[in-house]
Amino acid sequence: MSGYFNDLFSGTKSLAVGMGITLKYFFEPVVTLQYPHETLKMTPRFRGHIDLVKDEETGESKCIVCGMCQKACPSGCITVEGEKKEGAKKKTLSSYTLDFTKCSLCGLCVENCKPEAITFSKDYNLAGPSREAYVFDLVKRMKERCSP
Amino acid sequence: MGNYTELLRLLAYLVGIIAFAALNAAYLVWLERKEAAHIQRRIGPKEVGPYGLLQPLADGIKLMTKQLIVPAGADVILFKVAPLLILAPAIASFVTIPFSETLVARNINLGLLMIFAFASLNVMGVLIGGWGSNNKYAVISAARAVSQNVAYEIPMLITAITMVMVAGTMNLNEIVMQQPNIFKWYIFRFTASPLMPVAFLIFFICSLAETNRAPFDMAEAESELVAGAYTEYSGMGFGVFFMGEYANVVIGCSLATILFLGGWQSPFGVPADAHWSLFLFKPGILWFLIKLYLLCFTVIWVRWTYPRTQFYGLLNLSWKYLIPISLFNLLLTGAMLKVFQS
Amino acid sequence: MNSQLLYNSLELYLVIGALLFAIGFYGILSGRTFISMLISSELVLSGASINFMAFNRFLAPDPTVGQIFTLFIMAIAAAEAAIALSIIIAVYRNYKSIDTDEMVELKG
Amino acid sequence: MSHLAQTQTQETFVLNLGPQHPATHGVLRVKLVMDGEYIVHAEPVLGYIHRMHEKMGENRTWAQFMPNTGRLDYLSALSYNFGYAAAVERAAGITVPERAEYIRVITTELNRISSHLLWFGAFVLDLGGFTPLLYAFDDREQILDLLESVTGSRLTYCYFRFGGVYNDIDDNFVPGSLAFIKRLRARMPMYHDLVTKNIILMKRLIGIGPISAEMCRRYGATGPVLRGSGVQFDVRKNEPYSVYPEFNFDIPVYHECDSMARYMVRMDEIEQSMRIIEQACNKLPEGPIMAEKAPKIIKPAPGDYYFSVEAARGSFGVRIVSDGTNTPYRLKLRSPTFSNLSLFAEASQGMLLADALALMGSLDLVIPEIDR
Amino acid sequence: MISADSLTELVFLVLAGITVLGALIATNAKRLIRAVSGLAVCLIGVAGLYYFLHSPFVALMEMLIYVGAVCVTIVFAVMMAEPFPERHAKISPLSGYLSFAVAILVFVGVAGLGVKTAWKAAGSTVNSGALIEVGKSLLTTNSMVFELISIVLLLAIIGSVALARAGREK
Repeated sequence: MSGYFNDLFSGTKSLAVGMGITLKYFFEPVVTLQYPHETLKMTPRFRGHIDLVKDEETGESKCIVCGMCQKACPSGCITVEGEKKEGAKKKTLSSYTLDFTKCSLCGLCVENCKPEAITFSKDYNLAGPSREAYVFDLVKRMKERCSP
Repeated sequence: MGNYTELLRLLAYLVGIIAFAALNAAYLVWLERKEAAHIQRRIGPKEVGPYGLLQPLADGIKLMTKQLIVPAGADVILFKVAPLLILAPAIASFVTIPFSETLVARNINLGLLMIFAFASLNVMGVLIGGWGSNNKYAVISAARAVSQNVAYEIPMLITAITMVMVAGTMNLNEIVMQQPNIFKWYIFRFTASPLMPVAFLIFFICSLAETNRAPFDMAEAESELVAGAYTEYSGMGFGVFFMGEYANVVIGCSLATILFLGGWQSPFGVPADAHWSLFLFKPGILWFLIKLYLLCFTVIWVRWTYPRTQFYGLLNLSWKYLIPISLFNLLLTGAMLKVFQS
Repeated sequence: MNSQLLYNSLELYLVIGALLFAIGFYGILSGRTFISMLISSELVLSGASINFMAFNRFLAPDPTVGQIFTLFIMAIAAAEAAIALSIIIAVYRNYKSIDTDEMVELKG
Repeated sequence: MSHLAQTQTQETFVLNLGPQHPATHGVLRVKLVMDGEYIVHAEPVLGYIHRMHEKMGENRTWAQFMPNTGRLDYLSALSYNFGYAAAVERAAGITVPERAEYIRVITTELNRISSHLLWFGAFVLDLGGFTPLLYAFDDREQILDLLESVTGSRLTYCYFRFGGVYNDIDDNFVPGSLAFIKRLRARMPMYHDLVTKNIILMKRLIGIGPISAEMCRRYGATGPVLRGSGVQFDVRKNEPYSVYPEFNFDIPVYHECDSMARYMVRMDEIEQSMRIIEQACNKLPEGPIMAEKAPKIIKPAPGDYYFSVEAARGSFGVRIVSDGTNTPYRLKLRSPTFSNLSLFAEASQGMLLADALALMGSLDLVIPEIDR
Repeated sequence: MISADSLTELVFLVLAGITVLGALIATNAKRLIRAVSGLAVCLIGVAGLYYFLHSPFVALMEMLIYVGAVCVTIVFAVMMAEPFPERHAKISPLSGYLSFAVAILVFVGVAGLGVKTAWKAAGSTVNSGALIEVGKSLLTTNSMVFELISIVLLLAIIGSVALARAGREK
């Protein structure tokens, strides 16, 4: 019999405590970010999709078309093409395509890039109307980014 | 001519009641979302209108424009009638609820009984809807709803009978008249029974269970039965179910207000010569709505605090705690009334 | 009191009562399953109740006796339904059928 | 009404729980044979998100498989990174510098806490309480912020490399972790008041869903499920790896074998992980974060290697068979929840539907990990 | 023009119609669930008739007990025991006609008796529908029956629990 009342009172008390906690939080300020109106700044190491880095001296990409990123990529989403201009010693980059639909944002390409020609973009609001919108031409993106 | 005014009066009340029920359903959803959000430290609806106040409108338009899907193998007539079976009795119950001294559609002598009689139709709605939609989750949900309602109708009715014994009438307006100020509210009427607050609690718990509200929402337990009896309903079929649910919550809270919290009476009482404070004390509807919505707030608050009960826990609570205590209270009240009033 | 009105004529109530009774009777005779027979018997009881209430309203000197009788009929009907249904379910568990004609064994 | 056709011969019907169902947390389908609300027989049906991770491993270089490991159990991805990296390191004979090991331990334990917090919320959600989920998310968010600042990602970290970690922790990380632990320590009593001590929850968990130690042994269940059955087994203690032996922490064990025991094990593990992080943060040595002798292209000597770590859900084992080339010959992943789920069929027999779902919640299933 | 009387008349006729219609559905529906729904409709109609007979209390009790309890119990039983797939309630034509004829006969007999008899109205005793009188009568004149009914209900509860348990254990 004492167990019965004990159950009753401890149970009621536990319920009341719960109500108290939620009421306390009811009056506390909200912690959420009002997303479309406010946005977060991404941390410096944020791994978005990749972008080409511009060489400040030449105004061109730092890429030496070694193809290491292409080889390192587990999903095969990078296609690098270069051409050897006449008179030049090294190949220069002609196109750098990222198929973002396959990319898993692992960062192995950036890690394997010797000349640090690629970096992570800070874009995270990626939305597009079609699959094709996710095949990025990174050379074009680099040019757009640099010409304000 | 008297006939016509009577007819018009009836019509006006009918329209008023339906509008009240619909508005309540819409804005209780808003309140529920807002309150849940703030309990969880979010903001909740805020885009449509100031503070998201037009959100229910947007929701309503969305529900109305959605296609009504009748699942294959369903019993079409029963499937379509079921939502109405939940809403119609609730609206009918509003007829006898006194919003203020004069604002009551039909001041029926058996008002309390009438509400219980109509509330008992509710189960039929869930049952038929669940059975008619040819879905196993819905059938399980219907079975749960019935056992739950049967189990909780008993303590609820016993408590209601206790209140009728104390009040000596089933006319809701007269019950309110007997509680002119806060000390005479039945919840604090210790001369009738020292267990009155407990009786209020029991009544409140039972009305939660009767209206399938959390933590007793086992009939629509979303993590177990998807949406229970409402699984197959889309668009306005679901909307009407929803309106009925909220209308029932309002009825339950109104009844608790009337039986225990003095209905439309001001907690301070109305002094006989209080002209200056007419606005503060007199408008009964204001007090009624304040009490009503405070109870609704509590209902929602409870929902967002507790996990769902399990079936045996529910029946245990009813049979081991609520029924014995309410029976004891009935006996005690009877004895106390005999001692103090004769 | 306007006795010309339909709802004030005893005969109409009696006819409705008789109709319910007859429909229920037909249902009991033609019903195939226990449950449909139970439903029909509820109709029969309702028909009888209407008669009681009508007589109570129009003829009886004591205004309560008919009402009380109807209340008793309700209580009996509820008890009957509970018992009948538990029998049905028990039978169903044993024989997996609620069809009356298949209950040959029960004829014993 | 053909769905109840079986009633003619049997009083049972088949209820299809999933593949889309709010309680299965992913695309798991459970075929339940029910008698009313009682479960007569349960049969988990897998494979709805099978992605052939093991086969993918055989077609990639050792390093390229690393991102996949984070996608097995996306809630505690670092444990899986850890298991795979350590297995390959064992095969290739690479020793990891101490600082890197410490960083691994800190991040993994943070990840374990975040996983348990999410489980806590989801479990209470299964039981019908919505609010604790968002409180838990609030705390979990702090961990994700910390981990994001270090690894650059919030869920699929892919942070470990053979021989160390991808990059060093930033200056804010250690104070941030300690501050977070302080915050969570203050929040834990709230969780216990709101949820653990709640009478409704206690009634739903105590004595429900018993799983005996013997049953765990038969199915190979590990982790909190096993520890909730009274067996003191934790890979971190029983087969110590990395720098775990240097820390002072307990293994919570409960002998009740019910859902409440599993719940309590996880709640206590959060406390223990906090202890480990505290100690590791205080003892964090300076030094390199990558092994200097780590080869650029990994080619482990031919052989058969196994390594297991304690992930948030149990013992995660990686078995690799190398033929000396730059791709694995065979890669076998032993995922803990697969065993934990296997036992659901037997454990749920004769239970009520709602209780079975509480049991399922207490097993802490992550479906992609089961399907691999 | 509508008068209040004719409106009431209309409501009455609708209720009577509902009653009969519900009864017909209850006996003729092919599916049991519809039969029960028909019964519920019929009983709501009956409750309305009671209201017209100046007994709102009995009318409300009718709804509370019959619709809210008896019908729900029957639906519950249907859910547990209905044969699936439902077989049509086939009935041999002969016995169908026979029961129909018998039912007609019963109706004609009873209704004829009701209409033909010159009922002697007890003029002054119009039922006031007062609840107090019903209560008093229950505790004085009819107290014996009141006690008996409680025993019947108790027995019914015990009996049905016993029956249901026995079935379960098998």
